[in-house]
Amino acid sequence: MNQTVWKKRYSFYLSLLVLLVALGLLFWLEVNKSNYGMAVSVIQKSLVFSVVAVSMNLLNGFTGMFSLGQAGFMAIGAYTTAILTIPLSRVDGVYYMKGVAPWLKGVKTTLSVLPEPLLIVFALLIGGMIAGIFAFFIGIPVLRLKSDYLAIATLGFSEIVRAVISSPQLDRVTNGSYGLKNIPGFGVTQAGGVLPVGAGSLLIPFFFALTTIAFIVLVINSSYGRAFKAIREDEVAAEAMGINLLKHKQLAFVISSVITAMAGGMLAMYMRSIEARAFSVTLTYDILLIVVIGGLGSVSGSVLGAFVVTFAKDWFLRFFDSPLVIGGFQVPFLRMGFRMVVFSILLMIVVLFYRRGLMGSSEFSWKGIFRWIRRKKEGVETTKGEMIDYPDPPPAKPAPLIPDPPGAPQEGGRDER
Amino acid sequence: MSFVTFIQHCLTGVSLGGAYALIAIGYSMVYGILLLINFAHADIFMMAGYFMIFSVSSFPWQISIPIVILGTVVLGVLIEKAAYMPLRSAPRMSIMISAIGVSYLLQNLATYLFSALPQAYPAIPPLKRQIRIGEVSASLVTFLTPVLTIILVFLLIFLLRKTKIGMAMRAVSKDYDTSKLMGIKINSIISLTFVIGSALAAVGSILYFTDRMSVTPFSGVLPGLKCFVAAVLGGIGSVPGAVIGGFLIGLSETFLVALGYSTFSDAFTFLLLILILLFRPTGLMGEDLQDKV
Amino acid sequence: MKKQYTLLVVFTLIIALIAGCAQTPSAPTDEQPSSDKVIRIGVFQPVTGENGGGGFQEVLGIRYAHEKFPTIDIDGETYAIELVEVDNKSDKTEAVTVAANLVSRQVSIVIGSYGSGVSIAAGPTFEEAQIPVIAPSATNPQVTEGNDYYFRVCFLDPFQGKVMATYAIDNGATKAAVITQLGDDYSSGLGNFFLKAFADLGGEIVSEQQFQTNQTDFKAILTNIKAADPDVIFAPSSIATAPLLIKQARELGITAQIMAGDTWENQTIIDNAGEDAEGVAISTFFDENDTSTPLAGEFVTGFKEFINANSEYYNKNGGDGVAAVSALGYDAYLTAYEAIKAAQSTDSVAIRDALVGIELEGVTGAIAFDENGDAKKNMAYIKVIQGGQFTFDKTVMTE
Amino acid sequence: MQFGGVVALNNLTMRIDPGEIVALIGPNGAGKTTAFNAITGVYPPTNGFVELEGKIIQQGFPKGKMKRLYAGENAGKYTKSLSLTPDRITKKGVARTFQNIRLFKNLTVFENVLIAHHTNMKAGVFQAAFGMNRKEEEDMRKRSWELLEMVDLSDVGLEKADNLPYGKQRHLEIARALATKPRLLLLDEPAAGMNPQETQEMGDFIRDIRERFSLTILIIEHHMNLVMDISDRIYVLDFGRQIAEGTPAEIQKNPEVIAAYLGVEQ
Repeated sequence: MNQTVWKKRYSFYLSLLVLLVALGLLFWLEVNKSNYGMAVSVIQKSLVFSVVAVSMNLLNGFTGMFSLGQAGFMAIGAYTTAILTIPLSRVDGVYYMKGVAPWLKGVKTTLSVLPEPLLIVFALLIGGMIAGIFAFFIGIPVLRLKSDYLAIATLGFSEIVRAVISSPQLDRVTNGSYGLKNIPGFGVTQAGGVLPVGAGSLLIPFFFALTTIAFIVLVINSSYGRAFKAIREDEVAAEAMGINLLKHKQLAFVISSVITAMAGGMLAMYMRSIEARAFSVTLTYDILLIVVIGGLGSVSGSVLGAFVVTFAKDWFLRFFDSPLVIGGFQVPFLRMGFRMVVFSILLMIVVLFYRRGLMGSSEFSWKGIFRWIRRKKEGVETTKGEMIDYPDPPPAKPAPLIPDPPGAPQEGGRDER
Repeated sequence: MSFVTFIQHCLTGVSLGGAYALIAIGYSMVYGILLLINFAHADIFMMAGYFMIFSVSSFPWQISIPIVILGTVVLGVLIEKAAYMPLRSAPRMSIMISAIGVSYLLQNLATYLFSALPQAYPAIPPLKRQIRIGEVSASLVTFLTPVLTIILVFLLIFLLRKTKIGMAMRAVSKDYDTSKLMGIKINSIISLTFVIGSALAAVGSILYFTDRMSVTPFSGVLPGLKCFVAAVLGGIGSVPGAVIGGFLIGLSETFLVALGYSTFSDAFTFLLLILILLFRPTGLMGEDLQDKV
Repeated sequence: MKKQYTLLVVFTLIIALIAGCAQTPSAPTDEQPSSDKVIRIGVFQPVTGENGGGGFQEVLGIRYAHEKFPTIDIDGETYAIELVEVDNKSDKTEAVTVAANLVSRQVSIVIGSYGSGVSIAAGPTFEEAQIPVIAPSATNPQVTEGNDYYFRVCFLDPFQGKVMATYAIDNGATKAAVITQLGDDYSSGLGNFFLKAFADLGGEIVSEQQFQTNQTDFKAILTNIKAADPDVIFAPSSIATAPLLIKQARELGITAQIMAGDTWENQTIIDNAGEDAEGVAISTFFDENDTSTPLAGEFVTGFKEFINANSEYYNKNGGDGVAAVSALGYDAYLTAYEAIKAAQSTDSVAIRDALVGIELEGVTGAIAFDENGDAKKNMAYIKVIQGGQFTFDKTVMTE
Repeated sequence: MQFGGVVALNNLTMRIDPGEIVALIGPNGAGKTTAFNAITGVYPPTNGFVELEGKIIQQGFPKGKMKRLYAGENAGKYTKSLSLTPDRITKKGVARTFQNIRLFKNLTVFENVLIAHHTNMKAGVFQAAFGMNRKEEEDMRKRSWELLEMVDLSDVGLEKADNLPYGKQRHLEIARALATKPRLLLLDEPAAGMNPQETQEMGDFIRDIRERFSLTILIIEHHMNLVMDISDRIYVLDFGRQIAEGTPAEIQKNPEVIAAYLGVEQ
């Protein structure tokens, strides 16, 4: 008992320490980002993707629903954010072809009283809300059906969104085919402020990501989270336990979509200029790749996956795509597109042989790490990390000091055929 | 729109529908048996396109066609053995992810091997022959596609209804586990399903691409999605359903474009899907199956 | 068992990462900052992806220029000019990352990119880093609009649209149809400008059609166009879609002349579309047979030698023809060169200020920038495909 | 109760009084489980109704094809069909277990039970997420542990449900059902695949919980001696038809039953 408590406090301090270190690192990177532009932009991207991955995991990993609508919801978020945050002075330049719809201009003028940071947060929230509403209405017909219908329907939905956004009929709102630019980035954009232009370009997305992911984690650890898992494990039994399937699936779907949309808004801020084409099915697949490699049903896995995959894809493994000669020897295969081949093969390996991904369905926790290390010393096999912290047993009975990790799912398990 | 234009559109729509139907059957059959959306099917179809390009470069088209069909079938079965068979006992979701993985792999592989730029699809002389009926003009393939589709479908239905194998296949799709108990060799049946599906996809791709003259690594994606919708629309697991669905989608799409709503031609397809799911989840010709509690 | 796989996957990743770190420097485009006697010019181009072909032709122009002017004198000291080439893969998301990459490698000025989309995407990154960029062939107004650090040495889409409209009218066309690609700013933009110009010049737009990205079947829209029976079809679109459009149009028995913008000046279109491509007209920035200025003639001969000297260049260029974008690439480099000379410094801001007032004679005509940073150009070349060749037809001037 | 052409359950009329243990027996495929599904709303009845404490909870009337099949027989007797989804039924105090154990395999034993409390939770998702219902949550956890105590599973409370031995899994399933605070408990072959001694224990267990939670129990079981031992009354099904009803003693004597059932078994 006391040991558990002690461990808890212990890991709390550790996490705090790590957080501070991370912050310090980010701050340092930001101060001299002129030399580390690459690192900065890759980290930003990873942060955005980790949010999307986690929210996708909430559906696919925790509730056992297979949704492929991410790209669509991201598009909604991205466009809402972009439209609302493009500085009023730049608007006419952006809508250079058809001009901006007067009502929209009106809305923007009224909004322009808000200071930019507030405006951005507001825009993100609105984007999330719209996505949420859409999710709710799609959910009604689709969630009654088998999970794979959900997959194809959401996939369809994201295609529809793309088509609608780039349709000439919406030229004066979404600027149709011409895309949107001059979207404020993460950093402080008004020059002449106290801070230099571009300050916070890392810390701001970091906090966005932190809050959104924290929210999802809280939901997962709450009673509702347990209900989601129950549905994942066995719908019939869950229903027999009095869990209203439709309501809870709906809930998970909406939450996930809202967060995804907000991440989409962040992506828009990262890209600074967006077009409908960027939100194609491939985007969804890239995120799926992250989730699967990270481990279905593990939040920390998704975050880890987001960073590993993005770093590898956008930075370290770049050389895969350019012919490379070492000492007169032409390395074979290295040629445009090889990188993606490697990644898809990696995906297949994970799916076929190593279905648990990096983290399986277990979560990172100091306790886990320590046990892992200790076991390593003792040479005992064990899983990395362990389940979310244990429920405290009743004071009556002494709790087992360090219970075995109940995390790891065995083959099969999830939803029955 | 003038009568001629109307006819021209009908022609386009029907031939497009024919190609769709052939692909849709593949989805429908696989889903019927494995309850799996074979996302890779669209890319098998795409690969068939590339096979044609390469075989024609070294053989005359008469020989190439069988080669292409063979190659596609091999690819299809290979995928089944490599990516789906190991996951038989696994949860549905992993199989579906595996399917997506394969499609992702095939696309990237194609991009890597053949570059993202479109490759010109070889013109098969007799198929490309221009035919003019009054104002209406189109190449032979446009007329041929629907006809060929119908013929193939009838052959397939015959196979399913009249032969022992066909019976086995229908048994498996009705009740997987029981038919296993009945001593049906599940795996060979499944492989056979993939053989048929892929072969049809190959034929479909020849017709489709001859009409469109170029292949890119992504030219499978949209047709694929639409064909799955067609399969659902017709009632997943039912061959005639898939065909009807295929033609419906092909026609509706063409006419939407014709009426100037090209923006929404794709969107419409999926709207259709959601509507079906809402009002008749079992599709036009499918019957619903409840899983045992 | 599982354990092994864990190790396997983690291992592969780690190896990959290490390899990445280790290899990146030795990758061709990746020299680390070394001596201070070097000034870096970033080359921000798509060498792969949708616009890979054109992008590479542009790079060729730049490389040739670099070969001709490899060093520069800044207050007495001779600096070696070093090209830092990155590939934006004709992809917007990618573009942002590689732009950041260029910034972090301390280039003084950047040349790029082929394709307006990527240029627009990367614009803010460069602007924030206060590094000037010269776009050789990005014709979309948005590229330089509201960005003090983006310049361009080519004409703009509104101009190009007007040019093609004028050309059509001059050839006696009265009815035009326009096909544009949804979700593609270049295609839709140019299409619209043509639309306006053609109408202003008294022509009639009989049909407007759009198609989806990745769409390969244009029968339906072409059927509509056939019904409208136009004299010309203006179909600005990517190199990928061009041959399909052309062939399917002819298959439906459409005889109207097909016209497009600068992107279509690419051999692959002719290769794919075969004799159907005959008679297709395009507007472009430069023509190798127009040796009116000695500079141009000199460039053409020199460039041809440069191409023929290297088989890879020769193949990727599709022969030793001189693509307009190559000429523009050359001009862009020249402009950058002059600007550095004028600024007498490696400081990007100083160079930017020098660019504003720069004036020079390029192979594609005189170059001077207006307040937007766009080159003031008033002439375009029209080429028509004849006998499987892009052959010079005429030049068109407009105000 | 009817699936397509198959009539799975026909003319079953049962009445269960508070506090009773009633058994439902019959050869395989007699429609016992179907009866459970009809009661809990997994498949709403095609024709007929289920009444709980005077309130109708399931009610189907023939429509479409069925109407013809049921011509005459209380056709159009009901104006509308009513079928509560399983979760609603559970909320109304009817809990069940499953023939093929359906535990939440990858969750801990404790969580399995804890989930059952979710349905009576007041807090909305936000309150729950931000721990504004700490009191409620604590309470749920406490009660869950207490329940595990009672069915002495608390020592394996943090085990993964899937790792429990078969017998314990059966117990856990019942415990999980109990956690929903039912008044009527439906047990589907609780002793399936158990040896005589385990079966004995299961019998005691069932009696025990009946007392402690003052339950009414409807049980499907093949172990005759268990059935005869614990049940107050027995209904016998054969091919979806109800062929007998009565006390264990009566049933054992009933020739029809012996013919249809026991005869077959022994």
